[in-house]
Amino acid sequence: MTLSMSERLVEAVLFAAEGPLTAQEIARHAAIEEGVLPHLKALADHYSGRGIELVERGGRWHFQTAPDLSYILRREREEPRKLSRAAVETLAIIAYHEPVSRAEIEAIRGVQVAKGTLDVLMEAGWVRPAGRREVPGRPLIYATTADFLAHFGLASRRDLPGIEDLRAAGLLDPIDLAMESMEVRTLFDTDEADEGDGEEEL
Amino acid sequence: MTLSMSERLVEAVLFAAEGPLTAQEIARHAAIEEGVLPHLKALADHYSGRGIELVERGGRWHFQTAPDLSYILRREREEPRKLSRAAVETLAIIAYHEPVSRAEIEAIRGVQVAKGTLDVLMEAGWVRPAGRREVPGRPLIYATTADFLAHFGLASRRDLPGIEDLRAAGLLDPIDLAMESMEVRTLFDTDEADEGDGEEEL
Amino acid sequence: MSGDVRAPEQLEIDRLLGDSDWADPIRRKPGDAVLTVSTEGWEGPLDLLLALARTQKVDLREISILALVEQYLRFIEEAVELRLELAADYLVMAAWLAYLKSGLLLPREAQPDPSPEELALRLHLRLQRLEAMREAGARLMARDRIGRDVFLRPAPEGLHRPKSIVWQASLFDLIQAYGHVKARTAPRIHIVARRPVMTLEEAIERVSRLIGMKLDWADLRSFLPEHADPQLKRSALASSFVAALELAKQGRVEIRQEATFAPLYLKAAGQ
Repeated sequence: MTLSMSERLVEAVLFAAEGPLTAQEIARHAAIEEGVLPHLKALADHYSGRGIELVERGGRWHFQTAPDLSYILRREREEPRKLSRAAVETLAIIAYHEPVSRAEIEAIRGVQVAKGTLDVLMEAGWVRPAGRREVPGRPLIYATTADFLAHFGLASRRDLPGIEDLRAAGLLDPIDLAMESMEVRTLFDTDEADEGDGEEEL
Repeated sequence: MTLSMSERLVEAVLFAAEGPLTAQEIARHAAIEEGVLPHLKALADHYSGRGIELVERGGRWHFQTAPDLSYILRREREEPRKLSRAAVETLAIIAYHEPVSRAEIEAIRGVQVAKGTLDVLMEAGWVRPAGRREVPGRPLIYATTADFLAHFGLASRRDLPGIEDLRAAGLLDPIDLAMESMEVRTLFDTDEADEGDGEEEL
Repeated sequence: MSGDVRAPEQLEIDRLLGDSDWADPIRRKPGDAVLTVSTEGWEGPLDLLLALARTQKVDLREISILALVEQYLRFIEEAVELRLELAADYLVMAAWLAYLKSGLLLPREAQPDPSPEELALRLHLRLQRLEAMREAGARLMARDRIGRDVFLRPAPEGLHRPKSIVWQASLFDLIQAYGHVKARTAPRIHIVARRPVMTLEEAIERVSRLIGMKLDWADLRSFLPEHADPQLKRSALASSFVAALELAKQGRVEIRQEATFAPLYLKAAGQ
């Protein structure tokens, strides 16, 4: 297959880049005036089924080795450090509910977010502070990053495993909302704090 | 062109390699029994005239950017430079407490701030002089810029995590204190009151 | 997450419960070494409840809350019998579940507000949500991850940049640096992270000491430390309640209650 000069440039830019690039960044580095999206699509097609593939993750493009070769390539390499169960759950909660405050994460997990959990996720570059919730106390809210999408091979958050099913099942809604939609009479308009009541009755 | 499994593996191994590899090394990494030279030749042919080429130099193989496109690559002196620790700390203090004078930054850091540090931050376009404090000596005061917010992905300075958020994320744990104490530094009379004031403003 | 691979903690539950109602249990032989049951295997009561719910081996949507409550209460009871130190939140959850259970067993017209069905449903929803996120996390970790399944070029040449010098720093670098400055310069205040808790041992010791000084029936609440902060009071109430049950079982105290939810009265046995 013969590539046009623009395609060659796009290919070379992506090859030499230090990280994933947006279409705009590619166009700027390659000094291409026209849109690069057609070139990116042509290249992605061209690489499909090869040892290397061109992928889009969160609006940014990069080359990586084909996933089906992992069993060979993984040998002789160290496994990346394993995340703790708390960190995995916290990351999942942020990804599926973002943006989400610490209190909301805690309400789902039923335990406090341990010091160091958010720290680890932010240091990995997967989670970032994403502003504050405009409610009393203005709690900080967290969201995932483009690096998170790249690392886990997600083109966008819509690709999060099972997110559509979870949404349809109402499992991403706060409990109060779920209770209302079930048309159960809610006498206490408070949240989880309800549970505390029981023990006073002893 | 459809690649065989062996060709795909050779391609992926070369792509993910830390440096040029001999045919023997490639065969070992790709777990291929037969000779890999035919595969290397086929791949080199395939890449000829593309944005990337596969070349042999002294018996070792590697991918490189096509020579006619090498102008897109970074020249040596353009290495992106990491901000020094002193500069990151100074920038953080300005962001959290702005507008602040140099003396105030030093009081908060507990360490002297070199003139060059502020120059670097201004050169990067993240910090600007923001007038003078109307106190004796009329010291220059500094604030962050719109570029600063853009670079760090912040909608406003109010989106910076507060002290409580930092504590909860484990970022106030004095983990690195042992390391810090080994650093030679000039200790100033730290006026704790300064810090308090600054925080209130956030 | 699902399937038949049984986590060590689940085997522990089976061993602990020793009952065929839930799952093929591993029966404890008499004279077995001391059981290693602790709540450390779980991240709080909700986590333990979810592990127990799984032993019902049905879809989480179909679990019996009443059975789950009984499982939990038995677990706590066993742990207490083994004189294990239980964190206060486990006892608080036990107290709440005991309340829920009594509500669920009450005739319909006598049910308090909010209705026990509503409370049970809330618990159910919480468990579903935790389970959903746990599964989502597992599926996320199983994806083709960079550095584990797919690989990037380790040392790319880097691209020519429009500006001659580009300074690099991330938001994390920035807030971490600020954290360092604050940790370095802030006055050192060491806060003991442990919440004020009255352990079961302390409660047993306290209740059995005080019971000897009371001549007549005394409210359980009169055994609590008077000037304790609210957090410790909550813990002390829960622990003292369990301590009272334990002492009653040993025949050292008698317990009396006029009506459901009425105050609990204690008296030294045989007085």
